Amino acid sequence: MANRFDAIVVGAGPAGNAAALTLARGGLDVLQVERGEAPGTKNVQGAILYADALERVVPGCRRGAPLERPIVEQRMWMMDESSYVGTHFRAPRGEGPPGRYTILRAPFDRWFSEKVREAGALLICETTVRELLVERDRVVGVRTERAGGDVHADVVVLADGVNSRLAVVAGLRPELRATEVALAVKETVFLERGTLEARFNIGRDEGVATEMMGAITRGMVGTGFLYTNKESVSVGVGCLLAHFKATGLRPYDLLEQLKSHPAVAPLLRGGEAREFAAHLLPEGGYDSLPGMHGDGWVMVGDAAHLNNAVHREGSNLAMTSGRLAGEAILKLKAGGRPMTARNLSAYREALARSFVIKDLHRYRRVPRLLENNRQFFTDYPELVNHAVAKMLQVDGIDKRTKQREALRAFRDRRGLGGLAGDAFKLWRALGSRGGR
Amino acid sequence: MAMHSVVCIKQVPDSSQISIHPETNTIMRQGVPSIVNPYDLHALEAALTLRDRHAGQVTVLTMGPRSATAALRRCLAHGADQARLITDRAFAGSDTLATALVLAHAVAMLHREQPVDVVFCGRQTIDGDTGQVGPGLAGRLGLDPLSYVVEIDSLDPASRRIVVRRRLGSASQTIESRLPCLISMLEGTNQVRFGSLDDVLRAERAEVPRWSAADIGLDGSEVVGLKGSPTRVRRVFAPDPVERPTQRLETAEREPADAAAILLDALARGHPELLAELVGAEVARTGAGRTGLSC
Amino acid sequence: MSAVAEKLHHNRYRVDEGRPHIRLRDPDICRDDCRHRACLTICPAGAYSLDADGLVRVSTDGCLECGSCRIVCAEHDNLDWNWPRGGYGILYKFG
Amino acid sequence: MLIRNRGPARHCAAAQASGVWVLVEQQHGEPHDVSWELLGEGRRLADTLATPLTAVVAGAAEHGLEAAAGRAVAYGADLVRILEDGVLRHYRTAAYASALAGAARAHRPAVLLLGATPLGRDLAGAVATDLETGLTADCTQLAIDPESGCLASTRPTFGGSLLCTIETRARRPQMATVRPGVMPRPEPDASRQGSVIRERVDLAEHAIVSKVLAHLPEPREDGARLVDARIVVSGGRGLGRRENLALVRGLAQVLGGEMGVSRPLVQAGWAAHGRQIGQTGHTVRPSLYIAAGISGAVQHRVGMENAEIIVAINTDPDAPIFDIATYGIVADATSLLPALSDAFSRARPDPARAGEGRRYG
Repeated sequence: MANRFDAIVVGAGPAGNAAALTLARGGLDVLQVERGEAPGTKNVQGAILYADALERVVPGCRRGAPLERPIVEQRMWMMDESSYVGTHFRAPRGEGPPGRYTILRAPFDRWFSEKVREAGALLICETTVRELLVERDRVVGVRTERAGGDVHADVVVLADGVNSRLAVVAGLRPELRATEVALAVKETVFLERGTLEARFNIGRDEGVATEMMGAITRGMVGTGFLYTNKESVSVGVGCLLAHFKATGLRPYDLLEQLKSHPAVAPLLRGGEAREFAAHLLPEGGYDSLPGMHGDGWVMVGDAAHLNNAVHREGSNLAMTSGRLAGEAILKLKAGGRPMTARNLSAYREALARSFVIKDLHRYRRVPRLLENNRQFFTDYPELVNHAVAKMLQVDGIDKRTKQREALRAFRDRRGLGGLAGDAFKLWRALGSRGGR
Repeated sequence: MAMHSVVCIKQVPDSSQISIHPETNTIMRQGVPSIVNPYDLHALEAALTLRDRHAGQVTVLTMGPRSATAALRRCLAHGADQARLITDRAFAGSDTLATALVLAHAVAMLHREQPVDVVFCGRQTIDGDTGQVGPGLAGRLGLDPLSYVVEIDSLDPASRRIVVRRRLGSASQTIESRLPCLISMLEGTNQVRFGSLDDVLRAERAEVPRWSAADIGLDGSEVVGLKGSPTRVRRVFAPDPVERPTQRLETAEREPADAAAILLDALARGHPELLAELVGAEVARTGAGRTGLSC
Repeated sequence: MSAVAEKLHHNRYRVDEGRPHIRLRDPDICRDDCRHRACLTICPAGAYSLDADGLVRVSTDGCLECGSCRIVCAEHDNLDWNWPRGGYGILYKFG
Repeated sequence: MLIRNRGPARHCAAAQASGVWVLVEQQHGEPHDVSWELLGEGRRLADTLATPLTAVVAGAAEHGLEAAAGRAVAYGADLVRILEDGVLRHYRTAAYASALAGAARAHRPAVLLLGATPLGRDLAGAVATDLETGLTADCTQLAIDPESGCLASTRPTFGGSLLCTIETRARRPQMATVRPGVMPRPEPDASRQGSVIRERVDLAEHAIVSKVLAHLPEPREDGARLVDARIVVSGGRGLGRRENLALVRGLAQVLGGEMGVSRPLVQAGWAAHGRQIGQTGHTVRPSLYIAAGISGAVQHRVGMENAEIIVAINTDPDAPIFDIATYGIVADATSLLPALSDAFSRARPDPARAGEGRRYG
């Protein structure tokens, strides 16, 4: 039985599922290959889902999908050793459906895969693709590890995650560098539902997302997070892999220190940690984007480094890229045109027109900025915490003197030039037009 | 002569992932996936090995909810040829005795489609049932029950003679029997094979027929489900923690021989009976004996 | 057993007995050429350790399949790094 | 292969049943220790129910069943029923199940206990099915429920993290199997009196399909002996060198116990997987567990924390193993192990009996 399909999708994460769903709905004969025991068993994320991107791929998803809690409060904490300065944005549920939900990736990916199966794609699990089949520089299929494991197709969609082994092994993209990825570790801590809702002051169907930065990453560039699920809390921290390598700090020690921070510990007290996970996140941004198409293949999601670290947006870029790749392939199929690199560039162009590349391009300087300016993770959180602490202390010192001292502290630490330089760098990376 | 083997399997929660919340003692079921009962995979491999030698067909059979189809597909992905799901609301709550009755009727139906030579089943399920599915099937269908089988030495389809080797704790037996028979494999004797790509594709494409109680001739006269089950769980509770007095022996800077002596003294004071047993001396027992070990 | 072992107890694994998916190509490179040995600290599962003879040992039983070791070892490219067989290795319950 | 109509109900109702039965498991004339432990437990249950305790001994003439019957009386049986027939020479599930179920149908015991050994588990499953009655396996506690008068059998469930109590309300006999070493063994009392009755076993050889071509006692592979061992000495990474494993084996032999290892040693190839104790190895419940050079990670603890007495030897005073050690010794195992072997050997009154096997099987 010659195994031949119109398209093969490698990987059943958000990107792979969005691509397979789009292709199957377009009437193509699709094979999706997942190496885990079931979709989701190999995928890790914070995890926040952007419902808008999913709605475009799976209309009406808010009803059926296993979503944990809609986010009604976003907290941003700048943390010192034992304190934090934070801003909390809380908006009661507006009329429109909530934009963001916390999710648990294992049940969510299983649900998403059910949609792909219902659309007619054939999903096989527990099957690892070892390499691409290439003939005369053209990808013609994949070789799985199973006996008689070769499968051919007109096009292969590479959605095999950040490590992107298939493309690296086939020489279609360079190996990742330690400055391009962040290593995040995470625990899922279970709490009795009432206790969780009381501690975060939320109702039954409300969630809180907390992003943290500062002393918790011990001077490394990185952030922490704390997301409320229905009966558990996802707590994690991630730093640039190059910084982990340079400092020799152990990831699980960093997580333990975060969990014991005075502002975090009371939220987790009495909780039962039932899973410890680790994952790499593409952090290189625009300048790390590899080639995403070629003769007989396209690359989507984390495999193509499509992750906007600044806004912690990964899954929406993944789903959008999967959908756009699917649509491009369907157009070529409808027109009877071959899956050549030139024809598949339509996918890359669609990406460029979408927010995906625009946002990445806008923040193209941020990765290098953060990598080389650790002060944003060390000096400023500390200075801000001290300044606010002093201002709030009623100790007979007049406010003007307090303000002068606070400013002097900033100046002593960074110097006038430094302060101006930092402000300019931030403006140029985040604020200026196009960030060229 | 092609052999037809039927392998009875069960979809069970992966009990190694079930944990109890330390404070509330409630059972935390989130994230506990369903798997094929590991004992049954040894039975499946034995059936596939038999098919390697004598050609024929391997059918996997299970009684359970609709979702148990997933377990059947995994067996097809290992290489089984076809699958049947026996599902009916009347079966809810069946214990192993009632389950054996339902499966016996299903095997009889399969036998009418294609004569069955060997029925394989796992010795028990990991949620520790009493392992009565095997004997129950054998009793209901008049099959010779061969349990704790390590290997099928030989099988002659013409004379219907089969020779197996089984291991019962400290004794190993070579047994000759007649087909049709029931075989339950000793766990750990084989490793289920990694299916080919065709196996996996076929498993995903396969249509898994479902049989109801009526389909297999169970018209409600036979008692199944909860009422057909003689045992009742009265209560489930957490074991009281084993309070164990812990004692650090002062052996700092002592020679090994002294440290050893200190341990023997401690045992002599704290657990004289155990010490006596260790040194093989007969110490007049005070009949106290050890209290039952709490789990 | 490093401190992380306690953390991995709750994870669900299916160990592919006898088929580790990550192997050291040449242990001598770790001992003689690699001065950094970042793998010993960077691995979130603590899979890399030094044995009595100063050789790096890797035990993939608790591997979380993140890929960090392969990237930080890029200098010597001394790791034969692969995914485990289908259905084996870490099986996340929540992810 | 048609569904055999099983005829009238094969179990009997609660009212018609009385008495506690215990199977004396024996193969080729050698009884298994668990039989005596169950007679001790059976005695307590029978006294609570104020009914006689009956031991059942099944086998062939050459197994010397009278000796086993005598010991059963010494261990508490009021009555011994001997099922003796050539057809029971070798253990065959169908033959033994038919004999035992037949006796139970004839005399209607209220409770029937078997050891949760491989033979006992296999036979209990077959008999309970034949009698269509309730069976609870691997029990850790047995009691009579005061209000219902039924046997309350408690066993681990959900992977051992919880216990559940199960009853067989309406049908008799109420069957249960119990693991060796769980119930205390009573003192044999040679002066006890008890009657012995020979039962007729109407079972023809031709009725039993399977024939035993060969029956050879076989040393049980590592795993089986380890799981039932009363004394276990285990080695961990703290031993440092593969050769030091011999020190662990040495002490195990002196104490007549079994050697275990922690996971890292199996990974390093120092010992076979069959010797591994812990989450992905065996679970043991010995009277004494000596942990030499084992840090005590939770993956190991779950395999041995139910040992009655734990001795931990480790150079690291903060090793987690000390939290559950009855006796903790901060020392280097490689020097202490030989000293312990000497100390225990010298303390033995009759050196010739060092390492004498504690039990059959």
